[in-house]
Amino acid sequence: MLILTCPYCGVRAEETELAPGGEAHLKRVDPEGSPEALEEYLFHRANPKGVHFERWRHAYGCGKWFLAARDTVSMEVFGTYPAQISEPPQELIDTIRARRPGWEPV
Amino acid sequence: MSLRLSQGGRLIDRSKPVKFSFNGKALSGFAGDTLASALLASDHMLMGRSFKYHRPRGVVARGHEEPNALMNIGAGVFFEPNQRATVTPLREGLEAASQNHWPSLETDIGAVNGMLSRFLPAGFYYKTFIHPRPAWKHLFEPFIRQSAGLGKAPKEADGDQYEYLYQFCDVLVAGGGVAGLQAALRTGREGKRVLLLEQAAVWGGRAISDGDELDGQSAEAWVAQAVAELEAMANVTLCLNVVVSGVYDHGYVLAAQALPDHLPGGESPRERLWRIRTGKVIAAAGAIERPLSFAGNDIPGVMLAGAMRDYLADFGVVVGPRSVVVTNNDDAYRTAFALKAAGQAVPLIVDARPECDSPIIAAARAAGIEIAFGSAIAKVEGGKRVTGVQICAQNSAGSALREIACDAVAMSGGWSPAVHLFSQAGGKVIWDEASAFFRPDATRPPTGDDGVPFVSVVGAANGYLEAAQALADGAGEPVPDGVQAAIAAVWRMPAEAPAKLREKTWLDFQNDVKVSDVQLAAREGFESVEHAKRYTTLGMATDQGKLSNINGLAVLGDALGREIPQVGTTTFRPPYVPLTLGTVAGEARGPLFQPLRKTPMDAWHDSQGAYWEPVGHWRRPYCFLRGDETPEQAVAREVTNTRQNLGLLDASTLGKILVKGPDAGRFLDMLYTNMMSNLKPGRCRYGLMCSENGFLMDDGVVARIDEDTWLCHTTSGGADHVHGHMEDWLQTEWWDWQVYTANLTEQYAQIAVVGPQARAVLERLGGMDLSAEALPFMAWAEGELAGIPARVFRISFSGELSFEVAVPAGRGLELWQRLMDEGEALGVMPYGTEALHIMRAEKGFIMIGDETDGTVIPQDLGLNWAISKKKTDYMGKAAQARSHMTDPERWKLVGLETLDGSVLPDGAYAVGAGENAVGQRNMIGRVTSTYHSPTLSRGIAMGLVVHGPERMGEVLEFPQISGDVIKARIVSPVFFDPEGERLHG
Amino acid sequence: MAEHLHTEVTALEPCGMILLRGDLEAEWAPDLLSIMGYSLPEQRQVIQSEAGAALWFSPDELMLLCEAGSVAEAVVQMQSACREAQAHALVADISDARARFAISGPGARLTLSKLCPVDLSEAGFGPGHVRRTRIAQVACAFWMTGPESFELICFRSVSEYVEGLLRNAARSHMGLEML
Amino acid sequence: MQFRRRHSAFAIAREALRHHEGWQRTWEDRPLRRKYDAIIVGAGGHGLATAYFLGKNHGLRNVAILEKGWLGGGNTGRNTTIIRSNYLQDPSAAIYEKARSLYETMSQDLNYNVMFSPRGVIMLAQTHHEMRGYQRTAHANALQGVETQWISPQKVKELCPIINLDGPRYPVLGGLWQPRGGTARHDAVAWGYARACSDMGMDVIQQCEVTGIRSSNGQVMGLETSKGPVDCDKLGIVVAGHSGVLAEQAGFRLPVESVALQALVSEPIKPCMDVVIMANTVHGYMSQSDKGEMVIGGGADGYNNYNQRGSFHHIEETVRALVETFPMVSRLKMLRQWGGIVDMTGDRSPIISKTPLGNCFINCGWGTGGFKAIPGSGWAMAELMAKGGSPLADPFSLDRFREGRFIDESVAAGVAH
Repeated sequence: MLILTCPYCGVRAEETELAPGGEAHLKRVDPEGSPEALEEYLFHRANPKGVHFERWRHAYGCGKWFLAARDTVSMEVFGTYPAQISEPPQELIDTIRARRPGWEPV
Repeated sequence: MSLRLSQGGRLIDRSKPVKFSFNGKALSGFAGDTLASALLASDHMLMGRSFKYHRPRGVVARGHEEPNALMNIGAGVFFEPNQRATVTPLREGLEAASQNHWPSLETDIGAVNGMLSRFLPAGFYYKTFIHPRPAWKHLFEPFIRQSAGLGKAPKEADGDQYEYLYQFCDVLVAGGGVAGLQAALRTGREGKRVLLLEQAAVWGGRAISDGDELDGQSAEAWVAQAVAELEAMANVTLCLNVVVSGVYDHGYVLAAQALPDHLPGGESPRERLWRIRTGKVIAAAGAIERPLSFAGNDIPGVMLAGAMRDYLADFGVVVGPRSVVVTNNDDAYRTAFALKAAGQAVPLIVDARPECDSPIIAAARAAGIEIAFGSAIAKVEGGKRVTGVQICAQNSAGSALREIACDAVAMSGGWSPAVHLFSQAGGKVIWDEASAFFRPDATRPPTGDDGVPFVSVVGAANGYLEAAQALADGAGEPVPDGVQAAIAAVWRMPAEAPAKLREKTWLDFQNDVKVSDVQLAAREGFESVEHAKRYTTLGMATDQGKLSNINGLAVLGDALGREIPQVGTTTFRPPYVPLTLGTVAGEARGPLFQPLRKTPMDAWHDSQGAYWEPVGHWRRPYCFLRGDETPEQAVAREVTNTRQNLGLLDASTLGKILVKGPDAGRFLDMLYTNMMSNLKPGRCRYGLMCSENGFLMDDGVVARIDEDTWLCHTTSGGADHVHGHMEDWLQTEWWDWQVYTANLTEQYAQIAVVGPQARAVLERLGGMDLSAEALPFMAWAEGELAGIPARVFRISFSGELSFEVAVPAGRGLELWQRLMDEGEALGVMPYGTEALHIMRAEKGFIMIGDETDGTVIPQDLGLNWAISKKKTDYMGKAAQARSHMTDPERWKLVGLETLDGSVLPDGAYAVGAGENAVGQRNMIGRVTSTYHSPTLSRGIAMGLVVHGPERMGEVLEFPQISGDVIKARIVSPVFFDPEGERLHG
Repeated sequence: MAEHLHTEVTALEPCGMILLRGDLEAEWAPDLLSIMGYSLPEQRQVIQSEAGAALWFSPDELMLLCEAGSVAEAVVQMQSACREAQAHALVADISDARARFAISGPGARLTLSKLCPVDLSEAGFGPGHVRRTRIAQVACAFWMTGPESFELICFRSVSEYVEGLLRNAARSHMGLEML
Repeated sequence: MQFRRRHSAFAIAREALRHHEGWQRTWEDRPLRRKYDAIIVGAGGHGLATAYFLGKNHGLRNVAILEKGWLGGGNTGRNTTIIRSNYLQDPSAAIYEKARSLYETMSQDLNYNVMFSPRGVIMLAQTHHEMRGYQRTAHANALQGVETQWISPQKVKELCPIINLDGPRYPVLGGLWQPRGGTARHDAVAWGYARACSDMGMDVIQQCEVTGIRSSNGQVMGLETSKGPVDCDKLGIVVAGHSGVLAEQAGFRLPVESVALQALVSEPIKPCMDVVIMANTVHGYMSQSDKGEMVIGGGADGYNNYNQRGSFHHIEETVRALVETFPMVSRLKMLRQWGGIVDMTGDRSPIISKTPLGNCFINCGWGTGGFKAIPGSGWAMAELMAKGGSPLADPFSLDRFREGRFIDESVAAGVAH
């Protein structure tokens, strides 16, 4: 039973107040994109044993989507951040590096 | 025999007798008794039958770890199987019955399995019952099922209530023994928010029964003082009768609160599930005593030494008068002292260790108790109760040196720290060679959401078994060395026991797993502890291996020639103690099972014969039954009346989402396949929404409200999903677009007023000009109807003249009632969802969920007209260009008419010639919607057919499950009024 | 047993409710609110003013409560004020979309603690706070209207379910006397 | 096939006379050799079945099955043991029916009693929509050679007397009945296959982790393992939730996400339920094991997870549904809950496919429905590995995602458990 802090309303929300939304920072492919790019966008997912960037919606709260960096094995949450960003913030990257020496963003 | 002594028993109130029954026999105990103590007090040592061999069994333990004394309790709606007698508080009128025997506890036919036990070793069923094939299902399996199982299956719904409770704290202390109390005192004094939970009805754990001395005072006095101090702290909450059941990720803890004062069927809940979120967990769950493995160690009268002490101290109950103590450690000596002090005879302490010394051994010698070091029990004599023991040397094959007549055997194989809570959330345990147990590895604890350890363990659970040690560990102080002599890692007695004895030496009492079974598993290559456990079922009984795990591991290690740490340990899974399913379900039963969404007109519908249909969480009238009508008759009447006169549909469940902002048009152009930005204010347009995978997801009418505002209607089931979908894209992809949305679904009641008389009835209400000129088809207007503020949309899903009127939800019923009143003269009738479906099918309109199933794209449905050619992009456009989506072989929408006018069955498939590569009949199409059309008096259907639109007039074959074939002709999906003339009234 | 934890659950009459979506940090926001007689609440706060309560719902969403009779006019007024200020905002009358309940008495906190995954201790939640969360299986929002009383709102369609939950949870607090 | 020692009642009687001290290892413990014709990574049910059929159907016996932990220790031993083939889409119905039919004779084929119990499976319809969906499935099944029937609520009650037909919310409207579906003893499936593979001369190697995949010119050459390097001509990756990790070693990505799926059992009670019931509207399914435990399937988490725990609220949702559907379970007790890591694909159907790496094949993505497929999956994977193509496997190839050629089972209102 995870607990994640919504960066919009500051609530430490438990999982039942949230809706999971899959991998974060996917790049939408429009009709100009190649079939390979489209397949990648629609189906290929990072599925790491370890640090994962993912989407959550504070569905039973403020309704906002936010992003989280979480370890898929230990469940450690390195941080949550607003969704209006196309890459994880540098600060968070630094935090993860400090906690997981040797880890590099893909 | 077992009996109650004339004095003693700190937990019972001898002034309050309590009547109960066991197997129909009236008995009596005292307030404060458990069922087990009360049964022992009346010489009922035989309490049940084992799982496999139906061996007679008595109580072994004091608490939740009890494997044998499981009872059927209560009757009717309060009946409960498999209740542990050791933790069932005795209450007036309690009805208990023992389990797993026929015809009676004393005489059990199933015991024949025991005589055949030689032919039924672990895993025997994998090796036999193979031939002939049907025999497994018809003969062997029914027999095995009937002889397995424990308690009876309840027959009725539960007569009690349950509920949840959310709690939050900084520190959760699980266990109110000495170490737990100390930990709560320490963290409480630091000002933390502390929650201290104890599974028993009293504080202090074992210390009081054991008569320990703490900080120079009696345990009783120490505990009372600690509890008083904790109760005085505002930041500490203490609660008894709450068992911590599981520790989960991120500091989530489940605990079950029993309410001993609850009366069956009473107003309070029977149990309450606490859902606790805590910063830290301090597990102080104590330790669990292990049995010793010797032949006949399951005969009633053989008990754990600590349990025997507890029954004496807590309830004044003994199995006696002669008890032999058998042990591999110092702790069991206390049982000998306690029994002696109560006037019982202890003819011998059988100590498997070579001669050793410690204060307690010295005290035993001083008290004149005979001790036989280096000795073992070769065999326990007796059947349904112990009559004596044969003593042999531990390092022997079991030849008896002497026989001692006795009534009871108190055994102790040492204690195992209760590491469950630590292990459940991912903590690792480590083997402590000197103490012969697994203890929590403080360097590998479970970590929380911040990556920091959040579970620590204190006291006996942390491997500090002696009271003085627990006291220090709980306080976070350096732990002094113990004064007891070292335990000997004796797992089987005697060491060289031959097969004949090992086959009568139990490891897991309830599941009837013997030493020989584990050895067999090892021999057959089930070397991993998980394999051995699954092969033998060791540790899988209702005590979840609390008594048997370590002994089983040791025997396995022995057989494999490996040390225990190399054999490994199994993972501890929640719950710590079995958890009532009703408690897990909480309040969600009956009317509270799931939310039921009701429209503002719901009560009216209910009073007018609504035949309900669940639609998502909504309930909607499928039809309105009049008199003796069947639903089919009602639906036909509703369709006919709507087409001929006037029908009303409660359309309030349709989603209504307001989309506003400078970029709203652009946004909707991305969301819908067709163009919405060029819709004119005051006008409506039907739109399709696809997923990024190209599949049709939702549809509905979009109305443009003003320059920068649109109102999007969605399907009833789709409102929340579509709103979430919009917010998703706005927040996470196009966050710089200036658009706000609001889900106004529940703000409005919406009524479809349908039929040739639709305009007439609205005009009677008065207030708005709804003439064809003022409100043409696919336009909307705002105003007042019957004095109610309203928006009127002139749209039609039935092909009839039709208006959808939206008013504030609070006035929906008023409008509905007015329409019924004014419409009476015009032939008004309400109609339900099925009439709606039929009328749309007669017109060839698709329905999301019928014509679509998550694999259908708009192009399949002939909806290309609703896909903008001008737009370079919309959700799903890229996906719709993939090869499988543009394949001309995709099945396309057509109408289907049976040749004989009958109704095609739901879901029927059309077949082509031959079979596919895996031998299945080739299918060339399927029915998506099928109805009897009251309007056309024949069956009509829509379907998807390969090359369908190019095959008009062809006849397809639809085989039935019965094998019969129905023939249907491909026709246009528009069955009725193809010119669309009726729209205009 | 636990009589001292008595809890009263009351279904309340409808009142006016206005949804405001817009950039609450924009200049026009406090002005608009003050014209209407409201103050701008901070994150997760409710502020009671002469016109009624203003509840913070999200960084770009407020709910304003008012008398049932004055909501229509207030909405029109706010919409035109937004237009004048050229503010990108959405104002809607949502008075009919929700049901309201009062939960009061010494057991009020406990009652909600059985249904909502929220720390309802005095340290965790107090007057002036508003919390959007779930109550059992549906969405809700609540805030305190007095030292021992809460107001809770939920969607209209599930009001019977929520009322059932509240009455059920308020029935008996046996065994919770120590909390 | 020939077994070193046949199991039978006679064999047990013989051994009983010598206190069962004459039994031998179920599968041999052999060292890893340098080179194999084929290596299967993953000794779960699917991996072992693949090896078994490579040997039995295609004569390939120089085969090793490598297992990081202990065989059958993943999802094979963590599921609710339901076997059914009443799927809607042709490719699914084909492979699951193949599997079901192989289960029928598995005990005899393997000379190991896997306790296949064809007690029948009912999928309840509790909404009109669900009813239409299952009627569609019944029609499709009739053409696919899968024996199913649409049955009335009364018949449901007859088959399962403990059910509450008149739940106030979702009265039972009927059910899709597959009389020859049922359950089997999950561990025995793995052990039986391991024994048969071992008896064919294959090496079952436990505690052997693959640390790297060697390739040359786009062809697989061999593996690096914790027990040393090994060469192979063909490689089959059959590691369920850990597929992503192996695929990364092989240099390709998969449309797969790993999540925790939970299950629980009650304490054992006397027989009260002779069929398997699945109630998808309320998300609950239940059967009773031969031991008497009520075996209950829970939901899957919506987030990536490798820790085999999962979130408790799924258990609560499932238990609520069951208390509503079978009110008598309320006073039973949950004995044990656990989770498994399941691999979910983009269309929730499995992948049995060639990969971008030559002679490297993958079998994964069974999501919540793997156990019932084991023999069919092994049959198809073995054929694909041996022949380069398989009518059963071909529709489940990786390229379907690029083409948009989904095999979506959720469309029948049923979920793929």
